Amino acid sequence: MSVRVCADPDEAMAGIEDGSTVLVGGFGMAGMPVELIDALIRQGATELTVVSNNAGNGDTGLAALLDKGRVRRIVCSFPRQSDSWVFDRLYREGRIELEVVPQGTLAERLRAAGAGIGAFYSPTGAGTPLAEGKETREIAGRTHVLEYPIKGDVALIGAHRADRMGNLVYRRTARNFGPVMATAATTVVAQVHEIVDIGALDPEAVVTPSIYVDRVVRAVSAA
Amino acid sequence: MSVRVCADPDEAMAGIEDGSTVLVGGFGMAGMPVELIDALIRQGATELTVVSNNAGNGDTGLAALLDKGRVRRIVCSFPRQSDSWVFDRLYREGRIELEVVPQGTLAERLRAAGAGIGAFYSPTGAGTPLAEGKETREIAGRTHVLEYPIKGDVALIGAHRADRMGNLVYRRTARNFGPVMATAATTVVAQVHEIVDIGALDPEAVVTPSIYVDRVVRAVSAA
Amino acid sequence: MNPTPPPHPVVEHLDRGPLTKHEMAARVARDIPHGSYVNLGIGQPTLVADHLPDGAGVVLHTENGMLNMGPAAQEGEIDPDLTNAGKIPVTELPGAAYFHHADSFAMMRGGHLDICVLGAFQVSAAGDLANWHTGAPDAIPAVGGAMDLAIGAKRVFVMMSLFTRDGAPKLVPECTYPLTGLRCVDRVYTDFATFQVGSGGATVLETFGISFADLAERLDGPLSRR
Amino acid sequence: MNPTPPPHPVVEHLDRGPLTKHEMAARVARDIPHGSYVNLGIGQPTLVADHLPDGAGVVLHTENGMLNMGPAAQEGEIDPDLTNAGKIPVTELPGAAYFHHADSFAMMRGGHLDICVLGAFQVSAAGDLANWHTGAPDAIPAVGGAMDLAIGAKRVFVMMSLFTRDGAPKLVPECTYPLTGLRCVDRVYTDFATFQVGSGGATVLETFGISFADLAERLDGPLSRR
Repeated sequence: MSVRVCADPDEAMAGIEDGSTVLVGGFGMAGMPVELIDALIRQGATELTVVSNNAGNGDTGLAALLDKGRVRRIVCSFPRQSDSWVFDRLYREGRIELEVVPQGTLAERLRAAGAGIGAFYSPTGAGTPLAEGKETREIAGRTHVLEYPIKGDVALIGAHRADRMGNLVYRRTARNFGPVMATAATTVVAQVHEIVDIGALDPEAVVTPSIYVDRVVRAVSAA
Repeated sequence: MSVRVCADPDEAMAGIEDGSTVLVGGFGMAGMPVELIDALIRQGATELTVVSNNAGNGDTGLAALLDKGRVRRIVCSFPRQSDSWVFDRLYREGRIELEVVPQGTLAERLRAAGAGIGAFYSPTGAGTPLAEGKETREIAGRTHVLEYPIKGDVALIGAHRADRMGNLVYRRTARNFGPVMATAATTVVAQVHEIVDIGALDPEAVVTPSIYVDRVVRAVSAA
Repeated sequence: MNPTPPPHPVVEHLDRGPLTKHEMAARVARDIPHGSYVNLGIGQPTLVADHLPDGAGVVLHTENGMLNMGPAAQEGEIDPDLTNAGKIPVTELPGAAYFHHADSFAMMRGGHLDICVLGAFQVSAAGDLANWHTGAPDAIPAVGGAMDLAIGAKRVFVMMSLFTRDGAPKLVPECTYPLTGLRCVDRVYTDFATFQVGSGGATVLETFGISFADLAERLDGPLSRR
Repeated sequence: MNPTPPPHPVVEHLDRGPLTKHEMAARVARDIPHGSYVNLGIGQPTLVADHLPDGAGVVLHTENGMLNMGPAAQEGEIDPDLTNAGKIPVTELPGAAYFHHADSFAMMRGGHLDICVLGAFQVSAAGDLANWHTGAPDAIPAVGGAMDLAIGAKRVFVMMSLFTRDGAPKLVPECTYPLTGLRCVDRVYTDFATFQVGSGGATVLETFGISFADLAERLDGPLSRR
């Protein structure tokens, strides 16, 4: 269905419910939808499951969402960073659940959700603690681990430009998880630096086609 | 390893062995690497397995390769077309094996080969004759069919432009199977309309990164 | 709990004959909401595009890797690199996007298309679809994207004549032709009637040039009326 | 059949001390063939880039979605949208390409990288790798892309000091730390020696500032010499 161009990030958070699974794009700060996360904090949804590569940095953005006690569970590849003190404290206090997933498996499980793949066998992690309890199968002489999709109720992603249909392009390594998460959630919200007219993006260079995008909002801090 | 810019399509066919599995790009004529197929005919490799969406049209290209008796087996989604008389005759004479694969499953099995996925569960085809004999599993209340990768020894694809590193861009719907097949074969040969200098392609718009491409050749018939 | 509202009666259009192909296409087009992402199958379903009003905001997908496909190319516009899934030259509308085959079918299989319109040999009352193979022993099997389209879209519409040339119904209690997909069809648009199919069986929504009673007589198996 | 050629003797560099970190990086760089596609892990392996000669034609991959990554960004070049996997600002070389995370890890898992250079806590003689978790019960687990890198590249090189600060060997008969990948490492470049590991066990290719005999004494388990 047609994209909604929202006036501000708060409008873009309409209807996000307590208990939702929220996919949050970004790798470090590149592609991190900071203004959407701030709006999600104001919106107030709680008991969230967050799926994101990291578990927040410093005291802002995802870390602030965690600090407010809104996140029950986080699924990520690399929670522990030099400035992940908010997550570290909550985890040590037993106030947040953690599922650690190898980064490529995280990306592929999100892709599977978006691509209608019921499950897939990956060699990543076979024989390691992260495969414990998972079904395995020998394929072509190699042990593979059965992995299931990760589907979001909402995805919050950062992109570079959107057109008024919702087509998205990204910039450099800020692309990272955005295009995959955009396929994997029921409601996809993109924060962009610029909204351009339909026809202004090169159809050969569109990375996320409009079909995946439900709401776009221009970042207030955009240059 | 670095790409080889070949002087002509014949040079690009070096080393293709009898019995190889050859992935052939294109959907109808869009993206069909006609000059590479002609060179493969001249090169003489036989007992081939060909993986391609269709089974040849008219009397040229893939149809000519079939007509010379070089193809033992073909894996495709849609062999029967109004002008697929060469395939039709060979098939009815029992001189070619056919594996029909749903088009999306064909694309996904090629992707799996390129992406190191050992196997995947797809809902496509469940309960139909094309799933007969295949392992199935109920996932989230839906029957899924277990599908295995299709890996090529060689991929022959058509693209629009290559740079001298082997990065590729495509044009419109001629993109089709090219980018997926480029990930799925040991040796990837691309026929392009134009070869440009390194740095001339927009890094945001490269569809097939150079890592996947082994040989490029400018089509003689290129405008 | 409110009581279930009384069902709308089936609408019987008895002042006219069955729908023509173009009328069927227009009928399907009427049920496509504004802003939908839609795939129109090869053959008759392609006609639906001609009946979408300007400003309907419908975005057409073609499984060979494109969104926002435009109408068939006219002379002078033909580009061999730009075709639809039937290999017919088409055009590009502003806001289009191109993608490769794995991404295109991921979009389909992942349930992102709102509606897919397909032709059919047979549809069962439960929504099973048979549209790829007549089952003739000497037929060369060729499935293309039919199975992916059948299971992928949020809603699958079938558009077909209700009877074969020999007069046999194509809406059937159980498909006898090889299946394309199980329990995947939502609506069936035919020349004589529009049906809802699925777990509740076949329900007639409206008829054209035939009464519900006569229709029920010409079809096998139970038939509800809305 | 020709007789097996006599093995090259292990080269013992006894006129010098063990390699410095930069010398280890240079040693790894020497073994990267012209035109290779390479991923350099976070930390020490990053130093290898400084020792690849101009014209080596080596293309660097960063798993956050880029090929042909350039050196670290200098002041004035910093772009928050362009970092490596360690979130350090980097630069772009001509011929670069960007892609999303699923495509980037498909490239790794699919075996398209020629070489990956990783740090390690422990490597076993059979090539098992432990580099993501010390096993300490209060450690917060964090794996990042380590497991994907370990199993994906055509050849996996480990670059590490041979002993912990306490003098315990990090090349071991069996890893005691939680594994990153099974039987995935090909070569181990350390300050004291370069090893081949795998199904044939650990083989010393060269030593630095230590004799083979002394090295064998300081390590547990059998050790072959080339």
